[in-house]
Amino acid sequence: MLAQVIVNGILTGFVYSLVAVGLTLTWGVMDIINFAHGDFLLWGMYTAFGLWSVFSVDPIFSLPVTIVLIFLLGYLTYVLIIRRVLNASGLTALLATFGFSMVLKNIAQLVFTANYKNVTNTIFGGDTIKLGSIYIRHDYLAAAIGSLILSLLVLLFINKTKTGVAIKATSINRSTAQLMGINTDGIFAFTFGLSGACVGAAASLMVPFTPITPSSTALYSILAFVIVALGGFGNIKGALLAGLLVGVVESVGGYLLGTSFKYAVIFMMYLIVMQIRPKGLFGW
Amino acid sequence: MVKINKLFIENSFAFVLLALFIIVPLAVGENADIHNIIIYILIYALVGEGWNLISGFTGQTSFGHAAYFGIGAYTVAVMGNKYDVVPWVGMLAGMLIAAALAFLINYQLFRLKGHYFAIATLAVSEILRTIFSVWPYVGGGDGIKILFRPENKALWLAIDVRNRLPFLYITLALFVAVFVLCKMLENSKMGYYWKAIRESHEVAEAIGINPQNYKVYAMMLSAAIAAVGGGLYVQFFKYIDSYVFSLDVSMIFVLVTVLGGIGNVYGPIIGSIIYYVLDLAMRRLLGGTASGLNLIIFGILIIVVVVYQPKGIMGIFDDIVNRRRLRKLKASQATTNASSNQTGGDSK
Amino acid sequence: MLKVKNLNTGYGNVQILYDFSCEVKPGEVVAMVGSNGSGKSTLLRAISGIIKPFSGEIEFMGDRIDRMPAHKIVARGIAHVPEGRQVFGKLSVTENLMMGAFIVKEEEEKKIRLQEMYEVFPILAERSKQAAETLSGGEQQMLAIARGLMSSPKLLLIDELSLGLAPVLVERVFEALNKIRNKVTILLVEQKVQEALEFADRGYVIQNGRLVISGTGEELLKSDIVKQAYLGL
Amino acid sequence: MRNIIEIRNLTMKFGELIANEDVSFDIEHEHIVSLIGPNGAGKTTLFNCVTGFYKPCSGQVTYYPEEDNKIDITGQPTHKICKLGITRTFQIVKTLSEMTVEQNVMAGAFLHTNRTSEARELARHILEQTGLTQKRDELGRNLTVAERKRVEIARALATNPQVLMLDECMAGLNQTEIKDVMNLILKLKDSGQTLLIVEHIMEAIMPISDKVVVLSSGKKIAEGSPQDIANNDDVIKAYLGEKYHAKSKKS
Repeated sequence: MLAQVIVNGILTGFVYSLVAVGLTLTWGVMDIINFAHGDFLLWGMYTAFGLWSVFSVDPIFSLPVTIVLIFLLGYLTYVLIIRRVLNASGLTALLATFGFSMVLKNIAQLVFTANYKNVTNTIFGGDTIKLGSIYIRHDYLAAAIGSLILSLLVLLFINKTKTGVAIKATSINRSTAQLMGINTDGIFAFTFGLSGACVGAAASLMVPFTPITPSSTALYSILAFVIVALGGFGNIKGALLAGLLVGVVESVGGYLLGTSFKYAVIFMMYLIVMQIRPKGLFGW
Repeated sequence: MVKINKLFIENSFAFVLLALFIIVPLAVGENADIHNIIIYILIYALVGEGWNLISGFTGQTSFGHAAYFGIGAYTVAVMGNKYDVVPWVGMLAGMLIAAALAFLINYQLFRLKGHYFAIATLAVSEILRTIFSVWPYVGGGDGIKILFRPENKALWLAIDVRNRLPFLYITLALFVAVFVLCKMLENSKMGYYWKAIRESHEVAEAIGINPQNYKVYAMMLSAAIAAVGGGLYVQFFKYIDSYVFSLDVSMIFVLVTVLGGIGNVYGPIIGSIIYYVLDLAMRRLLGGTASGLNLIIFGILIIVVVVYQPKGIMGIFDDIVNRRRLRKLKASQATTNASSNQTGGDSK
Repeated sequence: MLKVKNLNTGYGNVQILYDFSCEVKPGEVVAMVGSNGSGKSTLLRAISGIIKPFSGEIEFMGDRIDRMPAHKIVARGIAHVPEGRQVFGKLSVTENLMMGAFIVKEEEEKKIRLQEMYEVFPILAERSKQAAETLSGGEQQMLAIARGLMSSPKLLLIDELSLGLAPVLVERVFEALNKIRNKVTILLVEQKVQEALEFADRGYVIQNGRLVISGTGEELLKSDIVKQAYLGL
Repeated sequence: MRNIIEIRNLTMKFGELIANEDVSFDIEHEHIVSLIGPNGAGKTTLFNCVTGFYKPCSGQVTYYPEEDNKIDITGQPTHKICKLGITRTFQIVKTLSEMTVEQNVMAGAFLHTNRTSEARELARHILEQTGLTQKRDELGRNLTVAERKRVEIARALATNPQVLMLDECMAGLNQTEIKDVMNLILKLKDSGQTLLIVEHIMEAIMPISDKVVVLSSGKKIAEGSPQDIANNDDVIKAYLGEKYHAKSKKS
């Protein structure tokens, strides 16, 4: 039974990782706390739901659409809002994203109402694989594998491509990056878009097994905050591993102490870990 | 006499505000809606002042002040309901418990810096939320409804629902007390030390400040103030559940303070006024229906305010004062040598 | 090559430079000397587009550049080695250099330049895989210069070459600069007046944001203003 | 003449990197002792060890606030060391940027008083002494580098230290400004202050120091009067360079 619980935790953990990788890009790299991150996820999920309910597109095929759309949402968030508060204190930007979060959430409520929406009968839905005594649902597995691949792609992108290294350089020293001929404004806009793309992808991967309502994604925001801090701000590898850890701790904690405690266990773990490593598990 | 005059002139802004808060509730007559709004403004401004001590003056951002707000609220509710304790005493107890909790938790947590600390404060309030949502003693998931017992005058202000004025003025008095305390602290050794820590940890240590201790002092005071706000809130709202520990609640204190001007004693009250007046205006204009259209516009307004005034509303005043000072400086340099320009206090 | 005409600029509403004009001709080494806070660095920041002029013109190779964003100015052939070195600490030496060549499109071209830099600054080749923050102050300064050269600039701006370096390292950095002076035009901002003017072809002296005197390095070293104010003679 | 600080066999490592190795020297009461050496020689690390920012791996720092009062300050927290009478400035100036010059200095002045008015009085006195009165109401972030360095010194002075430790307080200043700081340092010495100075600018250091200690690669390679140091072959090779040596001989 415990093995089953751990496997479940790992599978959710990979999805958490992807959401957190998106957040660590904007928070760690740009030092902007994006309170609308969870609402990006929400809109990704509603997009997938809309495509499924109107055009019967399976979420796995709407993945590219949500990636592109939420990339654009992130990009626009930067261009319309973040750019204008970039030089003010960090809390100012936070306030702006908080306002934007209100806007996104309430538009969603206006359009989709507060009722729970479910995407059913998906390609991977329902079926399970049996490995010994462990059952693995196809849709969970697909979400986990998809998330892992995408997280690794982002990691590779940041470390190996010219634009990726430019993102790192810009995060270290913006004005010097400008002197290298890097269009830092464009880099920031792209980073915000990339952050959106991560949650957009996570949204499509999650909808087969996650009911949607305007307030359902706030929790993912909070979990992503914790994961990003746990992994060390701006550390993509850290976010990936910390996401996995949080998934497992949540699952095991819930199993041992009851589901109402599963999040408390995560927060407790954060407090304890940070006493030992005050800059995160994998912080520089 | 001269001294008193100076007190009035230097703080004229505060006195104008105070006069407004005394007169407006009377002027609007028995308009319960406006009275309610004013009470909200004052409660959140009061907690905002507390949040400002630790996050504005001392520079340690807290995303978890709901923890202390909630403790204050639950203490008043539990003591009042179960043991018929007067809210005054309940609030005092709430302050002490909140301060003690702040000490116990934060002495350890202050090893963390910046965002790592902010997330830790969030973690603390989320843990409290879980505990309070399952703890039968505090009502568990059902929360606590403040009981009406007219024969028991213990819950003094919960009695008359129609007349909010006495409660409003008590809230105002408590806010003024907190405001004056914060203003005095700002100009004391404590305030200077807090700001030094905010600006540079290393400098603070190098000039003989123990940052750990002073941060804990700020947090304890801040927590106690938040608890007072919670105590007032629960008497006013008459119901409390574990939602009070959520990030949404913590964020209101952050919002009103940053909106008004962080690190400025006027920030929380100005921000709170703007926040609730906008909120009220939106609801009046668009109706409080479930559509949430008012919240959409409200969100846009927050963005607009922040984008155009990133230093908060008080930033506008600062700009005006600075510009006037510069002009004065230039003028005095033009006429005489700058030597005569030695007046002017350090009121900032 | 570079013409600055009646430049007024500063930060926010604080004006730093007043009505400043100067000129750099192709192939020259020009030194801007003056005390700290006199506006030398501000001039460089205005040229490279980090700050915008209040008024005045900056012309490079015949085109106005004073309203261009910084990254476009780099593409026109101006590289700026900022004050305090400002290497990307967490990136490796190679990555730092590659960032210097950010505007270069061809990968082959970049690799050739990288090799060139390693030849001019052998110490950087030794440390190519190390994170820049682990380099010593002198090595970081070399890296900053090499990074500036990676874009094959027509004009290299260097801010406070010797700041915070031990005397023996200042010598070494000047030696390194000597190796490249034939390849690129240099505008140098420096506090060490003696060394800078000995090294440069021409110099300008700035005081309180205003041009005081200009001339060849030798002339300036002999001038009374420079002797009194900066050399302490 | 008595010693006010004795550093004995101080060693500081960061992982593999040895920043200070077995360094010993004394700081004499009411003297100016200068610490020089190439970048990365471990000067700032040594500063940090003496002022408690780092806890040295081994060795001892002893402080004699009075003739027969001996305190072991090795690894004590910085704020405690400051209260005992040893204050430092920072190589990279750390002006409290959202506070005015006067508030910067007052923050230091509160060490020995709890009253705002007394702290202000003391701060104004020190502002006068350091020539900052004109800039009193300016915010820290609006100051030039030279002014920041001055505020740095004034703030440290406000804690009324017995020993003042200055970390590159002249880097980035012009000749005139350096002369001002040199005069200020000499004035402080005359008023009974003991100073430990880290600096690169030989022209400034040599004339005012009573003793010079040279570090290289974490080790002490020489100690002596400025004249001795200027002619010491090891020091020339590791730090000053032939050119400086030749130049200083000429003049």
